[in-house]
Amino acid sequence: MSDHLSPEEVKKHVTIYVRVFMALAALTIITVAISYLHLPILAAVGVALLIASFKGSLVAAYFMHLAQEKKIILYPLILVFFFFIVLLIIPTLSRF
Amino acid sequence: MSDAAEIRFISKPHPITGVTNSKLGVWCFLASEVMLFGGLFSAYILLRIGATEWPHGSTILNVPLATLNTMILIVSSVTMVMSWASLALKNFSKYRFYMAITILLGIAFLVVKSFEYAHKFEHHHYPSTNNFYGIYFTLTGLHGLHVIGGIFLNLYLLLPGSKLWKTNPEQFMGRVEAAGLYWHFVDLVWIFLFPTLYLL
Amino acid sequence: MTQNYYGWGLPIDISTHGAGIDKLIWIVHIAMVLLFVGWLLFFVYTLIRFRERPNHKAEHHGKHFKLPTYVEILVAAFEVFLLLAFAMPLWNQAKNQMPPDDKALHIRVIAQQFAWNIHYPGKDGIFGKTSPNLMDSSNPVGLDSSDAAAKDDVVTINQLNIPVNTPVIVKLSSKDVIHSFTLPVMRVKQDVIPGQSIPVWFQATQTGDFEIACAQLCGLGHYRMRGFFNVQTQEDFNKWLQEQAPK
Amino acid sequence: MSDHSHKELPFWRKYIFSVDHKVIGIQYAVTGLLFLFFGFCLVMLIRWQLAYPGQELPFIGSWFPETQMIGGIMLPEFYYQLGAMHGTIMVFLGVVPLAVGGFGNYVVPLQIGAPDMAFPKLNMMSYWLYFIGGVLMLASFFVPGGSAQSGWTSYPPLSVIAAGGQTWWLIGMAFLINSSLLGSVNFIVTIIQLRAPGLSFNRLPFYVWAQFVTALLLLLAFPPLMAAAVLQLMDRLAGTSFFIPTGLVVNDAITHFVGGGNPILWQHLFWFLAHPEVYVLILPAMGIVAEIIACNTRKPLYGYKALVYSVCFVGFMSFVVWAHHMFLTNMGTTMSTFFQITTMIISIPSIVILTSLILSLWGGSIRFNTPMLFAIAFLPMFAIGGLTGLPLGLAAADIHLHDTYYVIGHFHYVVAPGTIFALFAGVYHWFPKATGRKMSEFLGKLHFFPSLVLMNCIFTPMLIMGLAGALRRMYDPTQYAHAQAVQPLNVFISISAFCLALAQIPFIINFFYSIFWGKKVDDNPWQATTLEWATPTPPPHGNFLKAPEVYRGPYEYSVPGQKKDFWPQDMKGAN
Repeated sequence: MSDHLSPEEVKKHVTIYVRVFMALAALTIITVAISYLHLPILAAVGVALLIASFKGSLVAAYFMHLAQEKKIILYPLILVFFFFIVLLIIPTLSRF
Repeated sequence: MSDAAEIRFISKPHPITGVTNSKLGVWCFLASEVMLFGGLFSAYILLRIGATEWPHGSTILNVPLATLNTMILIVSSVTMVMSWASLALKNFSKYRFYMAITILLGIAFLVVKSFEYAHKFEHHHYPSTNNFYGIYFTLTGLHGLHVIGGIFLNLYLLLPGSKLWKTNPEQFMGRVEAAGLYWHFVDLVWIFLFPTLYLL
Repeated sequence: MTQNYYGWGLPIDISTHGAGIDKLIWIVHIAMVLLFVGWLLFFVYTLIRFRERPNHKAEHHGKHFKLPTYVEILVAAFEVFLLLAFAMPLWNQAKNQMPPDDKALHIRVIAQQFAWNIHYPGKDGIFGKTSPNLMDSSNPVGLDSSDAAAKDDVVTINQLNIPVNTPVIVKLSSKDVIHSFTLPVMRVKQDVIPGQSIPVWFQATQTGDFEIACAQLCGLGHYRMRGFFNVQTQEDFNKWLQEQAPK
Repeated sequence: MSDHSHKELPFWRKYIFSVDHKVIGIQYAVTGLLFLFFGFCLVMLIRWQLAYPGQELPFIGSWFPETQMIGGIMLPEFYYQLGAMHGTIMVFLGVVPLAVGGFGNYVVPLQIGAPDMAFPKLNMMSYWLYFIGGVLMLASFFVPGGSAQSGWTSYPPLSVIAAGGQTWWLIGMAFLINSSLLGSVNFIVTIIQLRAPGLSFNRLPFYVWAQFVTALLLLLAFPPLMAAAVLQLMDRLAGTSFFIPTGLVVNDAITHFVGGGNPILWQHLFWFLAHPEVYVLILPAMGIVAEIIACNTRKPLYGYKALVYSVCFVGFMSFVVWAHHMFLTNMGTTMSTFFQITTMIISIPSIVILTSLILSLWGGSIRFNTPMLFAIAFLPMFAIGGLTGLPLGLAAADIHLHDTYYVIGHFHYVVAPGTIFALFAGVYHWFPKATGRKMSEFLGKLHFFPSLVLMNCIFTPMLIMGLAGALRRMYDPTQYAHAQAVQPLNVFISISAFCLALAQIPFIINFFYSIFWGKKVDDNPWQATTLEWATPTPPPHGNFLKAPEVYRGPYEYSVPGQKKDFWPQDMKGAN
């Protein structure tokens, strides 16, 4: 990512950063607002995690430049994502 | 000495992989961090579905304060990435400005957090009070440690470490980017911690 | 006397379900030994035939072997066979095919550092209420004496008696740490986890005096957490239970 | 970046806080060997107690304080401390640092033609974090209540209510985890980025592949244990109840914990690490063995590609088999079926690796020098270790065998005559590179043959004891009637273990003698092809005089039409 950006490209990036920031701020307010609606627990969890995942992807894709990142970085992350899911499945294991 | 003893790809990316050593290293480190917080989130889920009663975060935690903290971290992420962009534009003084703001925001986050903690302790709510407080203090505490680590890292890059800009700007930019990746990751963790602990 | 039960092989099996487990262990071991011996012969032959010596040169382009692929497929098939024919049905039998509640003798076992508290429901067949708050050395399972169902309950320490040829369901729980309830002759082993109540079932086919062992490190006294496990005739068992009943 | 003025470096920068991967590698290896020796001493105390329970320890019994032995008779407290620390020290402080930290650090950069690791300072930090972790573990023997005594697995609630040493154990583990994190990041980046020109992934020596997969395992499997360690520390120090269920009654008194936690959570997080950890122990060993076999048969490895695919597949699968350690924790049929299937699947690539290694012998011209003897002995020993895993991986057979000596015999076959033999092979093989001198062949054989026999005298009887139902972690193994029948085996095992200790004396003598007076050798004494032999001996700071370039695969031995029977990777044109 860091290799040889022209000033124009950097400026383009900066506009993206500002937009992403606005999106993140808006989403934060939305998720807090929704929490005051006291949705049923499953819906609340779903909505909150959906918004959080979306915010997280924005940060990862634009601030962390994953959207334009090299394959060598993306491949291990896919692996990690898989193992992360395996970890999150643990709590349900004892039920089967 | 011959170039045989030179470690390559410190400042210039590898022609095939397209990344520098530090960038790949930081991503590996972050992968490991994902698994660390994954383990803790897993613990959270297990404790919660196993619990007979689980308090709703918003009833006992201070949501407005945490929302403020979320905003602080998001802004600090923006300033962090701006400091990197300033370097890309070869504007060193702007870099220092944004980096300083990032550090101040990090400290602000910790100050707000400490108010929250103090408030809990005043009401005799400790990690041992129940598992909600236990996991709350553990997760936010560990996250707080990461913030402290990030602040020290950024302080180094703001003050003594910035000398490198004069001798090897490319490598310095790589370092700032690496620190940025870490800082954004800390922000990212908070983005998930905030709804899980405070809103659900 | 114990010499009859235990030797250098598997301990004697007196359970109705244990034969399958033993058969599985034997089949696996015979296959393992066959595979290993065959492998070892080939190994030693190779070492001797291809040792370094004058006028012997290594071949760069080695022979391509087909046999290993077949052996690997065979091993995989054998593993599938073991899973389908033994491991899965046996596990299913242990977990899901509990004897019907009304036919079985129900016993609670409450483990603690370092003893097995055995709780029989008594004549009424109903366990009295228990509570952790009531547990002390004279009332190891925390039996609530105000509960009518508790009046005839029998509690013993380290003494598990069961009638022969009767299915038994044991509900395992622990007061403190993780233990593991082990009846070697019964091919029963189950971790006892605090905060959970875990059922196991078994049925004895012969009488005799055996032992309960703890298989999970549970503290400094782990090695002496030994209980007695007596399988009796139905009459002897009834008599014994009568003697133990609170007067 | 690299420090060109190394000549003027003071002693402490050159040998103690060095950033040179070779010095760090040797530091790791020596520390690891010392810990292996110490861990072996611990187990000999255990073996005395198991063979002669309640009898006075001869000669040295009176040296121990009253908290450990009274009149030379071991206390249960001390026995369980020894047990827990033997496991911890052998796995986390002995084998892994030697295999990954020692050989990995020393050999990997050389084999890929790199001047150093990608992050030399992190490398130094990794060693010193490991060192602090080790010191904490050792120091814990002297805290009130003694060291950790809840087994190397530290299952709660026992470990939460245990004496003070457990806290030291957890903090020590935190240091070790961070050390291996830094190490693994370093390995991954080094292997991906710093390979010499021409050294593509399919020309990589198998050992580097094994280290690469190992580093990935360390990177991703350790953090969940870190999470678990943090939670257990909170339970111990802050009074939380993450692993403590409601209504815990210890010694007839209700505990101060509010409860609501789950002790099984620890087991999941622990084994999520500890199963991949098994492969962390075994993969570098396989790599070492592969290198030595290729070199000493004077022919290429059989099925290099199959080996590489298998090692990657094993690494991946090792993340989804962990719960086969937990069949008896009230697991239902679905989960047990899933984990039995994954366990059976993971056995297949292991068989492929073993088969490829033995078929590599076919058609060779086998030199039976000491490293080769240890390397080929690894094969049958690992085969036994692997085969005995089969009944343990079948849940129904595990009912009888779980937590018996069968388990002990099984995993020791994998790591003791397996991995540790491979590590010895590595020491004998790479010793000339590090010192410029060969170790004595005579003493080496005097070390090898008794060790091979005695290792089997120790671990085969354990399998028999396990079948008879003898349980592990027994301070007094004669308590149970079913274990009394096999007690004579315990005596036999213990005597074999003491003899095994004697059999290591030739190695110790050989090691120190050869450093100073061993036969001097040139840069490539084994006539091997890989890049580590293309450097001066011992390699200087920066390793290569001229940046190497690679023209061919790693094992070009006995190529038809070549003058010599080895064709080094960096040799331009024919030889």
